[in-house]
Amino acid sequence: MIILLMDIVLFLIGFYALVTKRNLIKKVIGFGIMEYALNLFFILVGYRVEGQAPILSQNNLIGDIFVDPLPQALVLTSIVIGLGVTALMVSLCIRLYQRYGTFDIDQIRRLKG
Amino acid sequence: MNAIVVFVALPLFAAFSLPIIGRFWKRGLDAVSLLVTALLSLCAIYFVIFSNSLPQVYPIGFWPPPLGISWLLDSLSLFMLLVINLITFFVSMYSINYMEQYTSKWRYYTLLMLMLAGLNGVVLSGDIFNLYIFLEITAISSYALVAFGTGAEELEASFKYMVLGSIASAFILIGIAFLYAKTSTLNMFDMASVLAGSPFNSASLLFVSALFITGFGIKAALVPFHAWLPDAHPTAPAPISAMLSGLVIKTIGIYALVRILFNVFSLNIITSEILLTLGGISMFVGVILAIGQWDFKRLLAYHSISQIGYIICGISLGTPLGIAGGLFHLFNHSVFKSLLFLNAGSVEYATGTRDLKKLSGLQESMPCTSWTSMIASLSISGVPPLCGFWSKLIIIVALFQAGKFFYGALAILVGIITLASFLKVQKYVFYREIEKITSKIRKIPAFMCLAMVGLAVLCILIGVGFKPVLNKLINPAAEVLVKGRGYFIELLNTYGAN
Amino acid sequence: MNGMSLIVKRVTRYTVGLILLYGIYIVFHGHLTPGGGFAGGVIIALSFIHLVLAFGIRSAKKSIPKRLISIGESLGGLLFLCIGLIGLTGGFFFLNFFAKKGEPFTLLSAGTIPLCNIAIGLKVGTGLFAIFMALAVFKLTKEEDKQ
Amino acid sequence: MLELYLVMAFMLIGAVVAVGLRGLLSSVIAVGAIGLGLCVMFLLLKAPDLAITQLVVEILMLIILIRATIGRGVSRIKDRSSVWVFISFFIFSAAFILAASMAIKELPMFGQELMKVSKFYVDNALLKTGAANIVTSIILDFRAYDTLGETTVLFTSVIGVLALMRRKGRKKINERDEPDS
Repeated sequence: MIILLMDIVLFLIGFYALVTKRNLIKKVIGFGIMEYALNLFFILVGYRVEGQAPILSQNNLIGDIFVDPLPQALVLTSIVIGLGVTALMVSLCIRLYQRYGTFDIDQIRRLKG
Repeated sequence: MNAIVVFVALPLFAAFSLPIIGRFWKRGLDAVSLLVTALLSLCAIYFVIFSNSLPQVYPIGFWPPPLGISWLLDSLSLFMLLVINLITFFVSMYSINYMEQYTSKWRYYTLLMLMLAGLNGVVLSGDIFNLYIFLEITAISSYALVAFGTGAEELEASFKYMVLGSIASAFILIGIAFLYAKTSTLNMFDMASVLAGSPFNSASLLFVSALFITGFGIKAALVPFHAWLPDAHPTAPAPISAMLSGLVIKTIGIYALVRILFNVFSLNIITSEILLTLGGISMFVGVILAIGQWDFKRLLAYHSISQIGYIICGISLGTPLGIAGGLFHLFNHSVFKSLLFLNAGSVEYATGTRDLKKLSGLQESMPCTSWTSMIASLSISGVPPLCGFWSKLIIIVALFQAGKFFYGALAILVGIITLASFLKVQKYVFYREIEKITSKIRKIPAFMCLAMVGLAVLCILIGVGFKPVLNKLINPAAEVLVKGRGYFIELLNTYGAN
Repeated sequence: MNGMSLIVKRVTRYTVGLILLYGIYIVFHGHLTPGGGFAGGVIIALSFIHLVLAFGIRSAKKSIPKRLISIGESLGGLLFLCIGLIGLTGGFFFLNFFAKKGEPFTLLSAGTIPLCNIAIGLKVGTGLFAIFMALAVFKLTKEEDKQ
Repeated sequence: MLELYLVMAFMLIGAVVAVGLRGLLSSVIAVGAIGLGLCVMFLLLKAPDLAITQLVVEILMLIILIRATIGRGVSRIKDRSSVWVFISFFIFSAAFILAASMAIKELPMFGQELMKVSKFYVDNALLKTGAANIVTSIILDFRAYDTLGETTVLFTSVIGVLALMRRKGRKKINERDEPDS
């Protein structure tokens, strides 16, 4: 319970950086922190006390308690999506820097409203 | 039944092979993408005409619903598939000539095909996490396509879109995490049957609904969350503006939201009221902001917000008539708003500007664009024989029938303002004659004309033959939403593992 | 960027092969041990990035054919999609179509899963390397513009 | 359990540092620290697959971010020190945490997952797919279609990055296309 709330606080820190920071790279960092918090949330949800890692071997066969493997599969996908979005974001930042010579969002505002 | 695979596999196949084809055979790019989209729209039409045993559930990898991912083909998803593939066909035809203005066309076509695959995947998916993944494919390809010209404004608009889009995705994903924690399943049918046991006003369900409304609301650009749309839609290349306004905000915004809220959560009084309010605000604010615009495409973008408001107002009523009106308007709006964006693209292609004050008297020099844009403008403002009229009429009647007189009156008022706004556009672009600028006007190539004429014909056809369209397409789709959660539970019992 | 010092270059010659081998190992043993196509693919990409960082972008551009990278990426995607489509012959999309799954806990088991891992590893490795090269090379051209 | 809280606290501190620091390079490195903390967290929560993936992805991210920052953004950018932004964000986050905690109360207790669908995976994965790693058997057999989507996402972002990094975006209509770099 407490640890889930701590994870949500981590999510909100990332959200804060993404929304309020003026520096483009800081926004990317905020997005990264949000992704971490989301991935962790899935895994925390799937955790079972005394559970084992969901990998079988000859001396660890069916019948023991395992942690939930499904959220792990989802998070694997989610990490990849986060990586893809971040790479695209960084490349946009580099292009914007090349056009405007700064990472400051306030100096980049050309479009109104 | 295996034929459904085509809707996702064919565009993906094209997307993966276009980078290779593009190296050896430049003109082949146009041919391949046109062929793929044409085939897909033929498939969609075939399914609409000959499908008699809907709904169908297709278990991928032969794992029945709660275990694996399953595709769901019912009247609603079939309807969305038809809209998506038809519009993409025309957009792809238009791109053949229009995208000659940009470098490296093969990347454009690859991203377009990926976007198409994403849209089809969202519509077909019966699994909530899978829906999220395909939503991300669509979103990422649209971020890249908005910035395709790599000019300063395009990059800025794309960055803004990207920041808001990733916030939306994060909210949706955290909603999915909460749902998984609560139900321990990802399949939407199974989820509906688990959630049937808990009351609709339990804190977790309300929280998840709020997250989904915010997340999908940003994707659909409902008004408090609309900040990205007026930048992103106008700065993109014209065919992409048409895709974004015509399809993307509807599929990954409205369709996904409505599918989850109606069929998984089953609509309740709270979400219905919230959606109705958001729809009303979007309808009004969008059109008010559109009045003051002098940029052709920006004006159209604000009108998109307003028309999205109409659709949400209709659907959120939850009555069969309201939902049918909303879905019908969704179809019509896809057709005429794509057409309008293509018109704006042609005007920009021919004259090099989209400032309404600088344009004048193009009626003689661009007859094709002028006539098709006339038809589209009349449609969007709801002039009787054309398609926009019928759907707006149905929505307004449904609003009055449900006792929402304020929203009904608002819808009529917004319709009138829309008409005025488009009269302004027609007058400034095509019929005002202050000085002839014919010397610099570039001729519109054949494929662009063909695409615009095709969409205009579609506009008229839907308007004239609205009765069969309603009976064959819209009403069965609306029925799916009216049945609510019970429909998914029934599907689980029919196709489920045990 | 002209690459790093002689010591780094020399050490890189020995380590890069090991890293590449480790990535390939992770890809091939994805169905038995932790890891899999994605993690292995990233490691493969990292081994090439290691090479580029040590020897500099200019010499890397000469020795690594860029055309091969993007073709490899497309091929990885096509391979994975085709594995899904071959499942159709058994009646369903993405059917694990081998009737005999093989002896568990050995390399050749689990039907299509190792094949999928290889496809994903190929795709991820080439794709991420392409991203890195695009970002790094762009910086170089920009500096050239300035001069 | 205590170690979970400790690593979590480390990650929170890292996040505050990363967001709060002025210099770009130092906050990028702080993000790397959070990522490694997350990797340890995955190990503690019995997800070795994710730990490996997170580790290598983190390294790649750091390389990309450092390449993006180095030599750029030398001039410090001051943030809007508006009190209103801070207060409104504070209210928003208080409301969010309150709602989330009410929602979390209705979920199963931490560590007591329901395992409604996953029970089938755990019991039958080896039998039905032959893979010893259950996570792999899920991503490549039970939910292989998800993985197709995942690779497509990566493909999309690769093509997107390549498209954004073109030297020239627009051209004249009859001009020759630049050769693919």
